[in-house]
Amino acid sequence: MTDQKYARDYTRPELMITACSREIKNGERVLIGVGLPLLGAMLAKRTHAPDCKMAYETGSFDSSPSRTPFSVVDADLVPRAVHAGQLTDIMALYLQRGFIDVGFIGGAQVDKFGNLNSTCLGDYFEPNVRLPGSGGAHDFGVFARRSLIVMIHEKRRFVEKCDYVTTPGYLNGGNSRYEAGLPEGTGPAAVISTLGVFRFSPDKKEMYLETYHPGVTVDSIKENVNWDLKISPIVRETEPPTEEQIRIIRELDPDGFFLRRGEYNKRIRAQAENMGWI
Amino acid sequence: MTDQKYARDYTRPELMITACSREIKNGERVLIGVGLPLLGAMLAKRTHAPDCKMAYETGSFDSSPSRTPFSVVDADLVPRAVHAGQLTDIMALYLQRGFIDVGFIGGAQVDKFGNLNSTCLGDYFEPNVRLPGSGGAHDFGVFARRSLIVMIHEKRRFVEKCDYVTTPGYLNGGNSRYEAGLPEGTGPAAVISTLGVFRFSPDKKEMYLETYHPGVTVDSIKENVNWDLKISPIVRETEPPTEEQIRIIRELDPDGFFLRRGEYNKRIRAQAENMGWI
Amino acid sequence: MAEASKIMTMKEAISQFVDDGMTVYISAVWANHAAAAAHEIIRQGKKNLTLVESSPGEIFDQMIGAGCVKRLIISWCANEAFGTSYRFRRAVEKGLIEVEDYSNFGLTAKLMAGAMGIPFMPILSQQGSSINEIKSFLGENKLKHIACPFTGQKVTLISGINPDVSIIHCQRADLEGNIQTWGSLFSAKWGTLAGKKIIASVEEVVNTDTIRRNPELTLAPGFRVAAVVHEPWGAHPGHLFGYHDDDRWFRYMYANFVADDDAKFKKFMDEWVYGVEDRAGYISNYLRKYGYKRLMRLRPKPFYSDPINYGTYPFDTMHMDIQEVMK
Amino acid sequence: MAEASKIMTMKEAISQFVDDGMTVYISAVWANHAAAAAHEIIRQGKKNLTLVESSPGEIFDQMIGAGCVKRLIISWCANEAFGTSYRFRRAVEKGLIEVEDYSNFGLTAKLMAGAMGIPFMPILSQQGSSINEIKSFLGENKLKHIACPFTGQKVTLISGINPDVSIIHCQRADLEGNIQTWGSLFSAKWGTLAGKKIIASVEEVVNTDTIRRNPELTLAPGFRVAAVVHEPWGAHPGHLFGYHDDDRWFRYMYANFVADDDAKFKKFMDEWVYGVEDRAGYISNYLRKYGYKRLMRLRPKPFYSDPINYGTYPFDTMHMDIQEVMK
Repeated sequence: MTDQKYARDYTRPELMITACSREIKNGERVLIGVGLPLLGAMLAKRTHAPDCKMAYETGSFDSSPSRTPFSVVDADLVPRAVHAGQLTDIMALYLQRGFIDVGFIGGAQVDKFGNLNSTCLGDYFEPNVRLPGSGGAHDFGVFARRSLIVMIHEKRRFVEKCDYVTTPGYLNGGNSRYEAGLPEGTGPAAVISTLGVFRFSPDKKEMYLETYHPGVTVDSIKENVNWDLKISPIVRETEPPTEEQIRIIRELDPDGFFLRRGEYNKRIRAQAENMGWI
Repeated sequence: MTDQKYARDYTRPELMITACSREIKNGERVLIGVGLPLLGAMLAKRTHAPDCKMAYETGSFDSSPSRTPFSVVDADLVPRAVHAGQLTDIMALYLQRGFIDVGFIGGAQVDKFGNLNSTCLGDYFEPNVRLPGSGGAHDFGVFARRSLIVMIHEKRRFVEKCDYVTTPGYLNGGNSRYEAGLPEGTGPAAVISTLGVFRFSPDKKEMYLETYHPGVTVDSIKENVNWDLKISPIVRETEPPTEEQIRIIRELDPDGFFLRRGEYNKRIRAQAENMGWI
Repeated sequence: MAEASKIMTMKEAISQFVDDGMTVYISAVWANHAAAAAHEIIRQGKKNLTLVESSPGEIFDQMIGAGCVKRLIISWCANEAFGTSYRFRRAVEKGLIEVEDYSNFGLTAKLMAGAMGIPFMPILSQQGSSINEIKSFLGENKLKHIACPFTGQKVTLISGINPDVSIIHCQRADLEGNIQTWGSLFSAKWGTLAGKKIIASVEEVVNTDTIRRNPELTLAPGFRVAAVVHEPWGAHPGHLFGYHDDDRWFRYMYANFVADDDAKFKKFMDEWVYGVEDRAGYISNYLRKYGYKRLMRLRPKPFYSDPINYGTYPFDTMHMDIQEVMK
Repeated sequence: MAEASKIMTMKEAISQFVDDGMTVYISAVWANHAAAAAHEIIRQGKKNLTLVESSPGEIFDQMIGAGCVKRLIISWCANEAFGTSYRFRRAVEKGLIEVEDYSNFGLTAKLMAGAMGIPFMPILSQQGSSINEIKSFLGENKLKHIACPFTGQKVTLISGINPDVSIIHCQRADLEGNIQTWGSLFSAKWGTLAGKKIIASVEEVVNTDTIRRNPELTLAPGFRVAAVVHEPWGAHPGHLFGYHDDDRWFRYMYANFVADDDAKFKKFMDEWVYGVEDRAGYISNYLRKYGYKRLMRLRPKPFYSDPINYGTYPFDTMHMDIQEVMK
């Protein structure tokens, strides 16, 4: 990077994006879902990982959109792509074959072995809350060499046991993921939450705290996890974004569609009401 | 057809082509292999079946070549085709789904239940003669609503039992084809040989003689079949080609590549020797 | 060419080919988004449909809200980056509709099996999850596991599906019903071809010569297609490659200010679905309300592929040689 | 773009990626016909290869005749309409090579399973035939039957295959190894993608912008491709869509006047394979012997596809609205 000076003024989501970005190595193939990880990957591509290639389950690979895609089905992800195919091309020919290095996933609940729930809260047949469902998350989590879990950190979301396992992490820990038939050399590599960055112990595959975000204490994180969270002996503060990273992130999201949604929402509502459309 | 007058001067292969052509109804979808059936289908399209559509296992569908294709992989079968895909498109999306009406196949041996051998003469592991193999023939014979078998008629080719069943016909006759799991409503509809046209009895599914070609006797056909061939009670002469059909066939094969191979071969050899290339 | 034209109105196509209680694939991801068809299904008050699609959004939400839907076979339902599919969410929470959940790969493999004419597709995901363990209305027919008879590894068999009818919006078709589409297809190829019947709405009706100049773009040949509906803007507010962008602003408003409020949802449906005759009426309303400039702003800047040379051979290179020899 | 170029000579590609005893897919149907690669394999005297392809012809015949081959996994082998593959036929009759026979669909399904990363592909053919009952060197790993756990019907499971290397000739590639092809592909897509490694010879090396203007034509992205060989006329005497016709006359001569005669076959191989350095040498010999006009006669008349508009969006249509509101 041309500018290693750390930024002083940044938001928590911006910090998370830089954390996502740093998980991507140059030249890796990255499967992207909706939201922050998309910005993280675009940031990586513009900084330390210019040769990373993004795959989208819609069927487009290594596209170079002329705007920030609002999602994986953005209409600008096909022109200038290296390949425009269909979901089964990406999921079978790339992902199931083991050619995807990194997959980003999220959910409403995560447990200590990195199992994720994005389907329902409460009983599946009588849910308190019905969530969207797997989409591609399950498949990313099964086949990607490293899956990266992005979470809003609330105590109710870091659970002892998920109400529904949409995307398998390390199941019951240890070797249980592979005993269940999931591919060797795959699994969650990190959890990037609004409070810190977590990894999984090599043996028990249990989530532990690696870094806490600036301004967050280890204790406040322990309090927001529904199990006795292990802490890395070398726990430290999450590396802050550089000024360059922040500049790029803000170029990528000029209107705050991703990062200042509340403010953004007010604007659209104002417009809609002005015009008498709602 | 504009001209129903029967031709007086025609060859046996030309007669067979008209017989192939007459098996195709207007609007049907026809899977074509190499050789005479290709001319038969092209003839049908130019006469009574203008809306029949030809599929090729190479992946092209309803093409309109500007020359007579010398085979199913002819380079002129893609320009102006309605669909250019791959083998699995034709074999799975069209054929396995049951959307192909007619499939033409051939072989070195056929038995009385329409089972075909195009793989080997003698034992598979120590063959007296190794033949090319199935190609698409097996699949056509399994899935096409009506498979049409085109044979050079020699006694050694009309056998009691095939040395190797490349393409299943009615297996052991009766219902055995369907009991073996092959799709209902499929199977051989006719055998068009150099001596006559044969069909299969509705119940026992045994081949019987329907028509003998002009100049051929029923007895000579019986003598050239290795089982006690049943004869249709209304056995009659094969309908000869019309003058129009013959005119079109000769337009389709101006040089005799398909229909006057011996003569054709002499020409090429002459050329090659002139030039000292062989 | 001599064949009967497949062209009809959406009203005719839906009333002829979609009946209450049917299983219907509707392309409802944001490219090839069959919105015009979904709205006509709502207007005709179809009931007890089982809808199939990998990752649908608004139009499934609206069909659910309008009471057309009994069951869903999906892997995801949301208005995407814009927000929650509230009608879907509430209907499931209230037990008004049943859901069978797969992953995107699992669901698309299910459609692929149907399209290919095989009773199942083997894949290596769905394992180690509740998707695998919890089965809804498909019961034991959802999926099964076997030990691979060759490798011994655990393989998931996803049961195939052939919807009674599959519906898609694409770029163009001819009168024979040869339909062509381009862009990234998500699950739409397998979903469309899995159908026992296919309804396609298109931006443009072209002649067969146009189809035949790009044979690589053909999604389904005419014999597979029951109806072609000429329905420009049929994907709005989704996008269609080469024709228009997502109407993000429209979708954002729906997701954030309409979908979660019963009264506002009713008002929206009255205005945009029940209140119009057809897609032309829908677009007329859009123009009246938001103006032509806003609609035109959805048009893309051109990005054209290069023409590719297939080559053609008016005569046989070998036969030419022979002619020479014979001279 | 910053990545290392994949371009190398055929000599380098074959010696680096093809070893004795390997299982190799070579595109040997007459489009995408990888003749230049096959001849280099012969020149380098590779041995004990297991070759895989659905319906190969001359080049398999020649590799067999040259003693490179131990086993074949095929559904057909002949010089097509031109005549018998005599080297193949004699070698099998003499017991010099082993064959595992499938149908074209079965063989292609085998490659498709490999390409997709699943251990088998279910199909409904191969049944009721000797293909199903007689198993050669693959033994019980050739195929298996199960009763469908959903429908009860009899299903054939074709074991998947991942060749050590897959080799194809196509129209174009860029330095990164993104390869593109068009026309009808027969088994070449699945055969190529099934490979653990991929070698592609191409008519033209283009820049990545050209690839990116036709993303629908990409057969394999660069990360799947180990080597790109710039080898014009690499498919001769087969054809390549848009570039040249089959050299029917050449193929006819080989099939009818050469292949069946040991002395003539040896003479042919000495002249066209062993006697030349590489494909450029082969074409030089062709020009010397038959002349430029004959070669050029194989070029097609142009038949170009229409360019299609993918559309591009330099800015977000919603954000524009906001800018206006904020003014």
